[in-house]
Amino acid sequence: MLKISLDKLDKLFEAVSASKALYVPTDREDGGAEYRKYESGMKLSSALNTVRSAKDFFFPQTENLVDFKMDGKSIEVIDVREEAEDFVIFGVRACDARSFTILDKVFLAEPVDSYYKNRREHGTVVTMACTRPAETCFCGTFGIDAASPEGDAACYSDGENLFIEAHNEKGQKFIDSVSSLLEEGDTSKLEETRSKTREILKKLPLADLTTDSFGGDKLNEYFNSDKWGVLSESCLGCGTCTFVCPTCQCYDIKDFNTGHGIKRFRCWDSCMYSDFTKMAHGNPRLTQLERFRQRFMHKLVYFPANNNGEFGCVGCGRCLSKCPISMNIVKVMKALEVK
Amino acid sequence: MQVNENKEFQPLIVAFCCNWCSYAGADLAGTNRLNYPDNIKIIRVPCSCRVNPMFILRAFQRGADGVILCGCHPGDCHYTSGNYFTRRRMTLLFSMLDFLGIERDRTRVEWVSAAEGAKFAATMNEFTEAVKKLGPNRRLEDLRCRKQ
Amino acid sequence: MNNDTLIPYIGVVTDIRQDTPDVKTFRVVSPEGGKVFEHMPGQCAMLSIPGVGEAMFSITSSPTNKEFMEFSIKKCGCLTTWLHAMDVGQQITIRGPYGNAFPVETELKGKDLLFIAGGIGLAPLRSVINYVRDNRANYGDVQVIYGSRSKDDLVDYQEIIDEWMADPNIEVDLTIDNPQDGWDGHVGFVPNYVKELNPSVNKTVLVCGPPIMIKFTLAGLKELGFTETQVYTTMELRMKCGVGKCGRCNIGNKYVCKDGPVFRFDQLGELPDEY
Amino acid sequence: MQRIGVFVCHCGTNIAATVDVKAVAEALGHEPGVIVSQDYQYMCSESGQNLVKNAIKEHNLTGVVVCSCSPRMHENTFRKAAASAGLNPYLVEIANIREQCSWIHKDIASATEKAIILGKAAVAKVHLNAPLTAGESPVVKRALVIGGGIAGIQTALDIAEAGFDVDIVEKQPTIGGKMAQIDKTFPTLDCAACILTPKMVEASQNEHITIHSYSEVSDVKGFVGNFTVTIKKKARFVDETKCTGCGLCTEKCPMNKVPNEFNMGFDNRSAVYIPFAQAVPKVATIDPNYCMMLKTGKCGVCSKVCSVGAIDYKQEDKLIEQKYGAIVVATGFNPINLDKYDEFAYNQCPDVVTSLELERLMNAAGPNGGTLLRPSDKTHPHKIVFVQCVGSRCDDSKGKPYCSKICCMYTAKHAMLIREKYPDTEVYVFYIDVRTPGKNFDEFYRRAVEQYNVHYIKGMVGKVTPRSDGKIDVQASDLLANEQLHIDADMVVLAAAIEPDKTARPLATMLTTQMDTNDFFTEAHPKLRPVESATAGIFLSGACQGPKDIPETVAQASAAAAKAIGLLVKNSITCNPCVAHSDELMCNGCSSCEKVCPYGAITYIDKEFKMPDRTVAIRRVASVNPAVCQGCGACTVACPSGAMDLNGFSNSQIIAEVDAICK
Amino acid sequence: MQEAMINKAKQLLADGIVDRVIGWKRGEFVYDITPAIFETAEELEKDFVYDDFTAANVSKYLVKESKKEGKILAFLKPCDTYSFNQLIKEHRVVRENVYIVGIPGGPKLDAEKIKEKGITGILSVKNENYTLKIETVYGEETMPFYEAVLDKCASCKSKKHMIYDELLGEEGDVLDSNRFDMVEKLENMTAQERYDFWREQLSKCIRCNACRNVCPACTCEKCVFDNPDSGIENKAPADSFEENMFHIIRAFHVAGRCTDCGECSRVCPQNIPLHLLNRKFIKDINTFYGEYQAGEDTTSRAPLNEYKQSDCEANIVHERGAE
Repeated sequence: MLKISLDKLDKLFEAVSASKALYVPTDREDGGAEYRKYESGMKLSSALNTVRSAKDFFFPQTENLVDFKMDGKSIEVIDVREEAEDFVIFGVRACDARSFTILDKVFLAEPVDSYYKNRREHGTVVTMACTRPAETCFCGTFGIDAASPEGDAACYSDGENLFIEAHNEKGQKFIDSVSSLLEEGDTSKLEETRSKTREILKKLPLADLTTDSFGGDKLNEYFNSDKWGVLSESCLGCGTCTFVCPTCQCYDIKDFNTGHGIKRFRCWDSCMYSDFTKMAHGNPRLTQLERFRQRFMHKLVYFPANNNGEFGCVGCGRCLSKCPISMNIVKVMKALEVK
Repeated sequence: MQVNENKEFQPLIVAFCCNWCSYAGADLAGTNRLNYPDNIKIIRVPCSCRVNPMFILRAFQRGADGVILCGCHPGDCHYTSGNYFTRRRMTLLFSMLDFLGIERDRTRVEWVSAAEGAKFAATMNEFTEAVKKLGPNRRLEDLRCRKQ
Repeated sequence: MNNDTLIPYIGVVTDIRQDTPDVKTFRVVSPEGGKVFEHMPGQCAMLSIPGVGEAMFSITSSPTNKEFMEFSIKKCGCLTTWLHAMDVGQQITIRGPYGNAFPVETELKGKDLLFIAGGIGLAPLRSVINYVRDNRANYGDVQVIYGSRSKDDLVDYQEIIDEWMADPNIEVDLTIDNPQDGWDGHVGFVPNYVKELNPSVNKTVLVCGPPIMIKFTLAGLKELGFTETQVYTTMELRMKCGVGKCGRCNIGNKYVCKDGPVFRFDQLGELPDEY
Repeated sequence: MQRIGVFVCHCGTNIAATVDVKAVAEALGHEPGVIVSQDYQYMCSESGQNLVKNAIKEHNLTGVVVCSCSPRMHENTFRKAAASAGLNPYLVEIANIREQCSWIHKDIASATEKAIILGKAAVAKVHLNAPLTAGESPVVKRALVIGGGIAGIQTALDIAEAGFDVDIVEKQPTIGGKMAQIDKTFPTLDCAACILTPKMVEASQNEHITIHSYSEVSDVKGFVGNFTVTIKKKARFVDETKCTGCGLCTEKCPMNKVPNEFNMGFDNRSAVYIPFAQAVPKVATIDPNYCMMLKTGKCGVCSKVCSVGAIDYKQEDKLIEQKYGAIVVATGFNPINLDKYDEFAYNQCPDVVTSLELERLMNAAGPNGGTLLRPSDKTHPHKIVFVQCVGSRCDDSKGKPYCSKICCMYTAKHAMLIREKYPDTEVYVFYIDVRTPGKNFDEFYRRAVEQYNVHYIKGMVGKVTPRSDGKIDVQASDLLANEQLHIDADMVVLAAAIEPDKTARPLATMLTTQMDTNDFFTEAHPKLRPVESATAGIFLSGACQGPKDIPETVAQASAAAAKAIGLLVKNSITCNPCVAHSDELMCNGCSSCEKVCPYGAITYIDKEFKMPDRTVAIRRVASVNPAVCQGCGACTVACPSGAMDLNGFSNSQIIAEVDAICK
Repeated sequence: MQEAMINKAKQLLADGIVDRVIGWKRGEFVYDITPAIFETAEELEKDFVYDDFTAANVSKYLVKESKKEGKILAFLKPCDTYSFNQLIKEHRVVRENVYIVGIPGGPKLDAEKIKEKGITGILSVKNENYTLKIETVYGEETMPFYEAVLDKCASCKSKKHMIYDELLGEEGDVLDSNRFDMVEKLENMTAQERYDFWREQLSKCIRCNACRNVCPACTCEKCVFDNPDSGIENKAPADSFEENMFHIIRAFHVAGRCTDCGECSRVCPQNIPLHLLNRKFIKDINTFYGEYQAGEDTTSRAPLNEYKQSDCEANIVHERGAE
């Protein structure tokens, strides 16, 4: 496999960022990590993952869809779409990498979402295998191997060198573009690291969690479960879980009057919000119970029902550490589970 | 906000005036033909205490460079106590804006009675000058609303 | 870049008809004339006034109408109030068609049809009824049972009188909730009227109206011997995208905007009771 | 979607000279929802109003914007016009392009641009205007007049004449006020008492008038048409219903060395007293500060001599609560305190007196029976110096900035009367200006100068020094002759400035009416509504509004009465519909709004709500009494949830204006 | 303490004094503790937890819970009692339906702070003489207790309970806290520095509304930011202005009502120091209008709902220091 010494990583970044935008996870002053556009001198974060997921790159929190100009009785529609520029996201973890295939199932299904597709086509996802998974990780539950991430190209570190391999043409192109910096390397130490990581993964507290009792055919078992009341009673109805979630993709479309035109934009929305399904004459999800249920039913039942058994969760663990009241999908799964 | 390369910066200033004192003071300034800059655009409110901080922020969002609030002198409120509440609210709001690094000279409260047409005009002249010196409001604007 | 379904077309309102005190029917064409797009009976479109709002409305005109589309809209919120205040010539934005349609070319073909509507619920069925009238040979008996609060609340009353009731090939039964001067027709609620009329159980039923009416009508039909597989209805939930992506109009794993709005009752029965 | 009409007024050239009105009409015509946009010479004229009315009918308008003068001027005019054309009057908005645009700007281009922006703001606002219906509130057919001087008496008589009950509250034991103390009136020189006392008697005898003498207003609640006033009847220790006013008690009272305030302290009265012979009500009052019985429990002479047993030492202050539809303030004036005027030796020398004191000294019912004698030695003064503007037209903090208006004329009157009665007395008047605008006023003044040879000297009196020989040295400058004068006067009369009565300020607070910095009540409009206060249902009569002479006072008193009658004849009044209202669904019941409401218009009720999960919950929610709310909007900002909003000035309306201005 | 609380709760349930108990429920890990309602002794035995990680303020739940039938037992830390008092003042809770047991408060621990040290795979955390012994899948780690204390506890204002029916443990005192230090530090910066600081912080906001939804002062039936009719409704930080608007207005709405419980900053997934905005208002109110701490009592008027004729003029802000 091709490799580059870890201490030459900045050379790699320099080379990539010279021709296109490169985003790498970096540490913030307050401790959290976030993706930033690479600039010289920037250090790769040592954190396991970023606070916000990587979904922003393809499905940003807000984006302008279309502009309108109103004049008297007439309306002018202005298509504001522009061809995106090529970019590379480096260091995406296995869980987030899988989230893109989940988002693809939504946005690339007919009718294709051109906004998403545009970014997706121009973005190259370079993943990074995990070596120090956290207690909140449960990607294994969804069949994700943290030591072998998906993505256009994947990177693995053995502590000294970074190994890189392409998974598809886009990834190969990326490798080709920096090939001068890479050399063929010995992967024996890497294999050792990876098997160590896999050992750790097995020891994680959530390693035993399985999806066996969930899936598209479990609608009736779970929808009417009496557990929802207790599970949802402390839910604040905020959108933290949905906004840090790499697979949550619900959105709202709103108009903003700038004073000299209307901007129609879409923004992330949360099924946890009370007005998510509110209509002029009623709301099918009246209390937090229904809204809470919707989120987990969607990930564990509805999504697999519509997508050949694929779950709407990748086990990244963000909601586990960020929920203000520490209620999360793991607790829900464990409580509901009918073995 | 209007910027023209050849012209000096002309700030947009929103003035909230209470109906009983300051709006009447503004009328008196007009009756007496006391000039003040056309940068000032007045919005009539029944009492200065009607002005919600959200109106002020909204004005800044939409491109105002300064916001001034005028009401009856303390003790002379048509509604007895409205301007006392205004005073507390605005003191705290302005202090907060200052805390966030928004130039504090973009905001002001002045008490102008119905008889103080001259004071109204002078205040507006002075405030316009002060805002002019600060230049366009950049720290609390909404880029979406900026004129192309 | 290809057109995206989220970017709407312009529609021009060329005619506005006051149907009832709170329902108006709007005729919409493209600025160049003609229909903005083709649709099948039961499908919907997203209408919007930029800056005011966007919402899903059933297309009430029949696809057989080649000149224009019509929407019967009840005034109930911000957008609809705005639409009701429009003048002819106003442009709106329109995108669609969205959702499935009544299976007029498949399951319904050759069947005896019974349409049951209450109030504004006639709007989605009108499209089917006129489609069926225009392709009369393809269908068996056609019966329409339509009721409203009062005579004034009957949507498209003029068309019902002038065209449907004049059409010897369909049977139209009207009812209103309470007696009223100038009304010598039937008085009573739709579900009861259906039972009174005792339609043949061979018919395939298309029902639309307020939830409570649908509920009782369905129960009545079952009493008469109808099965759920014979009855179709159309649903309405809050929608934003119209294409099953924004994530809010789902009933279980079905999206009303994409998998609906037309459902057969046996299909609905498999879904959670969350609508 | 709204159908809005825009009407741009030229106001002759007042607007059209600096604002391109055609361009304004043209620009506003392109605003969303604007169906018609026109300009006209004078929109407020009848034909202008007809233009508006016709457009409303023709175009079926749902909103009207008039770009014209200040809404304080013609908002009502156009609202009425709209109403007569069938449009709800509150769907009219005014863009002030005269006072706040054309009159203050010179550049046509920029003034026009600003006028367009102001017009756009009004259009944006009117989009969100809701038709408002003014509520009705019943009118209590009874008026309260606060103050029983000539102003109060005249107002009360006029209101009573119209057939309405009216109460007079007078803090003194008798009505009559300052006029009762005056000797003669200018410019006719007829006797004040002769013209006042019949009115006092008339007031006391009028079946519609109730006089609460020796009483004060202690609380006012409510609003126009429906005030609830608490009147404190101070204990006078005499049963008014029994006392015949025979005066025996006043004669027998052993405590008879009480300075007589009616005669400005020049003589004495007893502790039980009737202020003056013609007092109304003619009832004795015991002065608790001097009465031995009340102070020590020993005496009781008056009680013994009273044949009708009217004396009641146990009497206490009594609170009366009464409802009124209208309140007229007639609290009058007082001469200012001259303690600070050391240069005039007012406190050092008894022969330096104020004009009002001079009135008593010259009055036939006064301390000297009408003979003018020096207070110090009861000798006849031969040289009298009048000093004008003592405390009036002062820039310093000692005095008042305004002209007291009556001094010039009463001084001329005094000078003339003295010269008439005592031709051997020389009279000097030092003045800054002599102001005589009034019917027969200047003729009167000229008679004093020409016919009575009063020495009018334009100049300031610098210092008044009492001399050991009893004379008073008056140092003054003659500005016309440009020389310093020394006059050895026998008496000096100071024309003290007049100021509102001290009770006016707390009263204004109770009434929630406005006052100016000098404590004069502020009229609703200085030109057009001079006898109304800005607070509905409160009217102003007499000198409480500003310095006035008697005819002016009486005129204003009658005018105030007419306004009050205009209110009282209505069975109900339409309330200002621009009041706060609370959206119960959003209200938290937190009480913030209640705390900032100056009118107590907000109360809380526990209301049942159907919760989203179909349960019923009882929630505490705010409820605004629209008749009490005055529409200040303090509550709307105190409310964190935005449940509280203000009709006519709603959050969304103001935001729309902000947006339009910043567009 | 946990034992004593469980016993107290069991006893009160058994005596029929309360019908329910609101407390905290054990999670998957040592730190992911969820506020929960317990109805039986068994539930309490099984899941009730009170330890160094039970930081959540349960007062806000009482808005809803106290309106239900029956009485609920609430264990309130000193800081929580301020919040509860303020809710009483604003008529948001039914006092009679709540049985309050005052319990000793923090300092509580912040799992994020442990993770910041690079400690991951946490299996257990033990406090041994103010040194945390942390067992992880990667071996045992240690760190000083105080370095893992929640920010809100590090600047604790009071260990005294403002309201309770019963007290477990010793009553503490109102502390002479250093809570305004950071506010002061910011005040002493230049306007540009302050602007840069807040822009950096607020630009992280993802408008998840966690700060608002957890805030015991934000109990509006409908928040203005959720109300399309309010004119300022917004769902996402579409422009930097929207974050400013949201956080300024939110801070203003709770000004004079905020009890400084620090929950807003604790729950912020982006670690924005939102409590500084609230503290700025508290500090200003103290300076301009006299010391006032919301939640100390249930009767005093909030500073923004009263006035003095002698209040300072708004230009005091402009006269303060140089830009």
